[in-house]
Amino acid sequence: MVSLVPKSPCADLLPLAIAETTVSEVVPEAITLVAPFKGKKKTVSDALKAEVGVGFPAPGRMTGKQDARCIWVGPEQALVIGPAVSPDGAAVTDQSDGFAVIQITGPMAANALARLTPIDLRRDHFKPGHTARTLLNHMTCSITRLGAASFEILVFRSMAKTAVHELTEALKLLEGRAKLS
Amino acid sequence: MRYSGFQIFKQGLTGNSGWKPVWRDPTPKPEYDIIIIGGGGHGLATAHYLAKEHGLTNVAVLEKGYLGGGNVGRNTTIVRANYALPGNSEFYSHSLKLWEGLEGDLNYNVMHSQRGVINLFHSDGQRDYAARRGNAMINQGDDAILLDREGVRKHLPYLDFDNARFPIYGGLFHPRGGSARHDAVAWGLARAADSRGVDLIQNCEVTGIDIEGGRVTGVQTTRGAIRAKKVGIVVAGRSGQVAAMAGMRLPIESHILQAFVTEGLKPVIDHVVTFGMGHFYISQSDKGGLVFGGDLDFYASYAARGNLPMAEHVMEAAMALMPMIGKAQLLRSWGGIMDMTPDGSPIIDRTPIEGLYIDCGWCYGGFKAVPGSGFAFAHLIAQDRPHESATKYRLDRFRTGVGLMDEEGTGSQHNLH
Amino acid sequence: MRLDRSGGDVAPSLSFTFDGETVRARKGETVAAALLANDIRLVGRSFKYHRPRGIWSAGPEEPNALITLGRGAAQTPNQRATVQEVYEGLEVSSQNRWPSLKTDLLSVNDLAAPFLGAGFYYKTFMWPRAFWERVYEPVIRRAAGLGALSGAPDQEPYEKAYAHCDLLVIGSGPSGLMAALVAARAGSDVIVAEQDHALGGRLLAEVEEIDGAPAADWVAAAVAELEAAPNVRVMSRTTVTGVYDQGTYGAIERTAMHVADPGAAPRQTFWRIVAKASILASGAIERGIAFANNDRPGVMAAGAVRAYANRWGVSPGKSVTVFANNDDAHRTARDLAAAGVTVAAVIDPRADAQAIGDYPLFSGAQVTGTTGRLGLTDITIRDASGKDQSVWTDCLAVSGGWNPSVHLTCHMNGRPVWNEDLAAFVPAPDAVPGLFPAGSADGAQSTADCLRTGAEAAIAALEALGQTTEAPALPKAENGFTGHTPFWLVPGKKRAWLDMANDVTVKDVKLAAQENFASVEHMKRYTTQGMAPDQGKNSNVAALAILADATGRTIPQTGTTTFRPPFAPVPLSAMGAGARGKGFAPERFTTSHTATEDLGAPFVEAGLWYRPSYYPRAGETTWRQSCDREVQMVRNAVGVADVSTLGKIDIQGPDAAALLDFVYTNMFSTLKVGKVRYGLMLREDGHVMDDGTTARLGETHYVMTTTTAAAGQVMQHLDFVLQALRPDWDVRIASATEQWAQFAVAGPKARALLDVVLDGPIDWAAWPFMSCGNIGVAGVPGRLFRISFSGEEGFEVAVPARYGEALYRLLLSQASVLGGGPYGMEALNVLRIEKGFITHSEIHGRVTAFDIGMERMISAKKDCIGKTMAARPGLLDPARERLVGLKPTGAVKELTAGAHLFNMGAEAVRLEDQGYITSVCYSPTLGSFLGLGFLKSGPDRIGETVQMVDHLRGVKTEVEVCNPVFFDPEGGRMRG
Amino acid sequence: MRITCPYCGERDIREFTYRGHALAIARPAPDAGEAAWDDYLHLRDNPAGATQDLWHHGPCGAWVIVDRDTVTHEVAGSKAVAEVKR
Repeated sequence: MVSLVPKSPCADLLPLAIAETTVSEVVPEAITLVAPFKGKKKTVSDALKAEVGVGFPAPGRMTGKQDARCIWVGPEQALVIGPAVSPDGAAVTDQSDGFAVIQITGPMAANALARLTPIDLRRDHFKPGHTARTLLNHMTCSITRLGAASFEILVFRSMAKTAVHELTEALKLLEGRAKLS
Repeated sequence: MRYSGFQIFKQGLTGNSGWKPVWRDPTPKPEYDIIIIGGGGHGLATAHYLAKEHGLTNVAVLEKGYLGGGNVGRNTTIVRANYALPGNSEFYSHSLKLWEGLEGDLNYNVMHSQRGVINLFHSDGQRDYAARRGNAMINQGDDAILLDREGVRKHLPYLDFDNARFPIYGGLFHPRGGSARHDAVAWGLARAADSRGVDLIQNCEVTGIDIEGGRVTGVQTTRGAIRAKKVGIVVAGRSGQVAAMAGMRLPIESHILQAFVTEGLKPVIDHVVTFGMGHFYISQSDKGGLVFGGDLDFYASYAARGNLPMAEHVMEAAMALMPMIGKAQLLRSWGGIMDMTPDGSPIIDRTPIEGLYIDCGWCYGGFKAVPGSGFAFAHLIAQDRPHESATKYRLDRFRTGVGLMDEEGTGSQHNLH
Repeated sequence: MRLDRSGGDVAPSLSFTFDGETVRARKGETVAAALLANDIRLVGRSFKYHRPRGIWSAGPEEPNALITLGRGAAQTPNQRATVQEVYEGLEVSSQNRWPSLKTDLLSVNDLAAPFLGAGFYYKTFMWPRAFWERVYEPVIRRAAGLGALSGAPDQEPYEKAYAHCDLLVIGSGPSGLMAALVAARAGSDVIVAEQDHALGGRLLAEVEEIDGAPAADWVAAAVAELEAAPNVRVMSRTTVTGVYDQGTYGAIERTAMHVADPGAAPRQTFWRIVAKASILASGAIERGIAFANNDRPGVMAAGAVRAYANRWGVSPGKSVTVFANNDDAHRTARDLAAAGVTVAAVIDPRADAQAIGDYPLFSGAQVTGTTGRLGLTDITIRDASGKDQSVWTDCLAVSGGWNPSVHLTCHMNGRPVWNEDLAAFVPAPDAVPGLFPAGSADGAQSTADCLRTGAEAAIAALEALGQTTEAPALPKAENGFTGHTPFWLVPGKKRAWLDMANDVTVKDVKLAAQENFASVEHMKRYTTQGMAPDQGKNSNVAALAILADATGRTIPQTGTTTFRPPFAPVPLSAMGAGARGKGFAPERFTTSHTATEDLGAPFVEAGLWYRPSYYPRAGETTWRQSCDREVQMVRNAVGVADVSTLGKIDIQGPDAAALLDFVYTNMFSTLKVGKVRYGLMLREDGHVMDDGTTARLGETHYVMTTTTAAAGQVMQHLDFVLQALRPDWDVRIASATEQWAQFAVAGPKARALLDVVLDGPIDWAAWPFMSCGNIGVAGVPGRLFRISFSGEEGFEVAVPARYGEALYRLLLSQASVLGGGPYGMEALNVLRIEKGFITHSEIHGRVTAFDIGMERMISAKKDCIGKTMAARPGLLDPARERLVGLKPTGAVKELTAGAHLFNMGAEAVRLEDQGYITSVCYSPTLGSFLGLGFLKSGPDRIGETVQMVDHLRGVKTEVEVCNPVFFDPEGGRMRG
Repeated sequence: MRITCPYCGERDIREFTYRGHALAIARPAPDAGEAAWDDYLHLRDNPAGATQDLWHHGPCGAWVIVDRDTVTHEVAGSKAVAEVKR
């Protein structure tokens, strides 16, 4: 019996570090898209709390922590990142392999993202726990602020290489800029 | 006054004091045989051909601003006849023939330059469609050459052939295509129409269309009421408003198209080049500016100015296709108001109101159509039947589904053409 | 020449070259300052007449001193010498001259000027017709243009970035600094954008005191405060170039244009700044006066002369004269005299003008002419009594007053308003929502006014943002030098320049009026005034005044042309940063990409995806050989293809079936669980949008497959239907395209291959054609669909994408044992044409279900998107071009896609056109070329012979019209 | 231009795609007749001034009705289509 060897979306691409800023891949246990059916949001939120301890988030928000978190990704849609979930009352779609999950952390993280995303990343506008569906240059993505200088970016798996390229280029230019006298 | 090199020499020796006004500033008469609403390229061309082809000179062109102030004065000046579908094919072919005689016809140098248009393609599928289109052009009696990658390289060695995101497979070359000086077209037509007796009335905005018993009788304007036996509406992006004066709703949504020009540069681009994957087209003007554009801004607007994302997209397409122009500097950008139809093709037709005619829906292809549209619209107004080059530009085709001309194949959403 | 100033001036420490000659310069200087310091006045040649030109201004509005930087691929044309900072080793070249700047052959144009007036080219070059493209135009093109591109790709780094703030302050002169200070102290989030490398604006160029100390001290303190404030971001070398809707601003930062070795830093950065409010403190631009030969090197803007003297310690001349209609310009004489420069004369047309220092003043006088071939040597002064006298001078400082920099207020169609007192246009109120003009941009005349209006604008802006701020104590500052009388031109017969950049003279504007190009837009377009690199910043108002005079109207009656973005030129490489090469669009890779690369397969672009074209094997020299082999491999053994790029949409919910019935023409509510059905999707206008198979995985769970090209469009369409048309339905949709790696396994040995790979044993009887279900794939939970796009017994096997590469490699290794292997897009295309299966080559957006013979798939039992409009009479005309199969029967056995069809014996012209070919292939299975195409009344003409003509490729043949399903029309192979 | 997505807040228009006039949400009945369908798909008031149009916020998937002025580009407000149609 043969067995299939898994490969993560950024396996050949990450981690990397430029200008004291690191870009790394996170491979969660599972990513599950949870979309409550009509009138079932509360039920689903309760079920999620029971299953993994995080409630269904409000638009633009993340609930939970690193090991089990739930990020809003669209009207009536959230991704549970962590253990697999299957709450009743929701359309549940396994997306564990659908996204590249990239974290960027360090002094240039916010500046690098400000090269690529049109959203307002200022600290008091986009706080830890805030999340946004937006663009990473020409790609749709999800960006979540994890900490003062740490962000998590989700892009479609097939675009992992482009996403890493964009982040790398942004960081290199920032590094070059920092070296100007 | 006839223009020529000799005239320039003569006037130059006498202090250039002998040059005459290019057009009069007539006071509107109480009545005309024909009123053309709109003094843009198409309106002026209609007036010119009414006078020249049909001997109708008791004609007024009413322009709310200045002559040639609409899209004829803000476009990327491309002239071509390279359409795939019947209806468009014969129309643009006829228009190009008129272009080829326009300078002699008008005694005005509109700088029509047949420098060749090359439409690039980037996949086998695009090549096949380019071939279908090119064959349609030859079926129509126009010219087309299918270039492979090396053929394109010979003409356009400066394109990115090595590392392009969408590699160049080849191009459809239309040698008779080219460009012209846009303002000169309007001025030359205006001068010619004026010289035959047409009244060109500027700063005269039409505020109402008079209809009695289902028949048009004249117009209300900011300079008073003017009676007319026939009225033609040729107002491009403003078609919706003017048609509404006659109680009509049109299959048109007005959108913004931006265009761009760089500072003057020594010659680098000889042809008109279009980049299918990037919705980008470029040529270099005789003054040296690179003139280029892209897609619509995509939302309904009358603002005649664009937004940044599309401008950036156009610059990105430029850098992707021909990175050698990176150090050129954008000098000016502007926006025109495009009268978009559900199939991307125009309308030259009668309306349900007797004596009222409409010429609209040129989307962003109106410049090259200027003489053809004027010729066909003049014919329609004068003879009350369509010219053979424009029989398919029917107002009711969307309702009936007969003879749709959706060159892009994007369907009945106005902004997608 | 350099002035010998006490204080901080350092000796020139670096050198650069100008047309190959070494020039010594100080760090921080502009090229213009350094050239003037070295007594170089001749910098370029004019656009049309190739007149010698020097430096007019000290800022980005410079019309004359355009230079080229660098060489080779780094060659950068049309840079302003008045903006570019010097650095060690900088190479500067002059432009638009041949063979040299001093001896330019095309300066012969200047002699022919009487024949080259405004618009002369519209009146000639018409005969003989063919000469335009061949003779006249090439000559004109070569003569036109300014600098030259190198022709090499621009490979230097550039970037684009976003910034957000509460208040954007545009400009950092006294009003900008004051506004920024007020907002910063109020705790507002502020960005200050300044085009110069140093903040301070005119305060850097004037000798003034603020609060009893040199203005520069106040500037330094203000800058220090702003730079220290955590809520302020100072962006120097950054010019705001455009104003867009809802507080969006474009800006260009010359990030690393001032350093010799920029390394990896972006040369320039294009910013998109989003601000809740902004202060327009962009200052004013000095205007000239039109008089005979006022364009010579050495004739300069008076304020610029002060800037060179006061800021850089450079005098543009040894003997300076001033010609001005205002008090402000008298400061030029005062400052230069104080610096020890000879001031030969101040000529002021105002009879009551007063001197403010020790210099010879000619009040009520005018400058009527200049001399000096390559640079100014003398001017002629006509004094109040009408007597002419010549004065030796190498620098004439000219001022006709100041024009507020209203440009940005025009970007949203605002029309500036004529202010008679100022004799200038000022911003229209509320021209841009949220933009508050201040300082001289709003017509303020003195430093004191600038400081006051800057503070007021900031307070107003903050109030608009809901923040109340106390008015600050204003610093005490200069409040004089405001007297002026409008004065546009000195009458005369010789040419007097208005638009130096485009060589437009007073005569040209008058000629335009004479020829009735009386609208200001007509004048501009006819003369080209205002269309040069400075976009009329220096000349618009004067030209307008002259046009108004020539047409007997006032300036407000005459109106203005408008300013449009960008305010300052932006390199395409900055605004298009990141798009070179592969950066133009995201790249999408399948999980099998690496394995496919390992096999040497060339890739083709499919939308944003890359898919393999074919898999060459040893001995194969053409793609056709590989393709033929792959087709036969699928027909005789088994082939494997990655089909993951097709869109997969997960559809769940009680109303999932209703949604599918509504978006597809055919029924899906009747589909049984565990089954797959082909569906046809229309646009609402009745034309085909897409097609694909949809599987029912559970009672309320479907997975829809779209074509690769239409995946995004279909997803958006479903979103639209659910949100906008049927929000009552309880359905949730999700794109699952990326979750699954999916492979087609097709051929007589498909089962044999799957037997090895799937967790078995498999009861194949339970997997009839068009069935689907969950299944273990090498120990991993996967899905199996029995569907076929090849006409063979076929399956698609899907696993979570992390296993995609491993499964692909496994399938290939096991396939090879069975005589099978991978097949690419070319073979896939042949297989589907043999079967008459359509792709977007056929459903190209203009075809209906009727056209492709699928009208019966539009269910009569229900409504669906597109059904009503598909029934329009024009879309059901039997004579429409409809899908047929085509086979060559003539002497030429080839078909070409894009060829047109004609009846036998008909001429190949439009009126005879019967249709066209959309897809062709060589079928190794049937040993013939096959084609799919659209033919008028096609299905009624099966068996007929028509001609195919491809003019472009020179192919002409006879073809037989046949059923589009060429191979196994009964479908027995597929059903197994 | 910036548009407010009812879920995500104010965003750059580069995140949106435009569909056309908001009348697109009022699909006629299948038997509404030729004129009603012609109105729905083709004919437009095309106002120079206040209009309502439909935009799709691609990143989050929401369809949004935007009150907008076609002359000034002023955006007066926006709401989720799903809310309007509820």
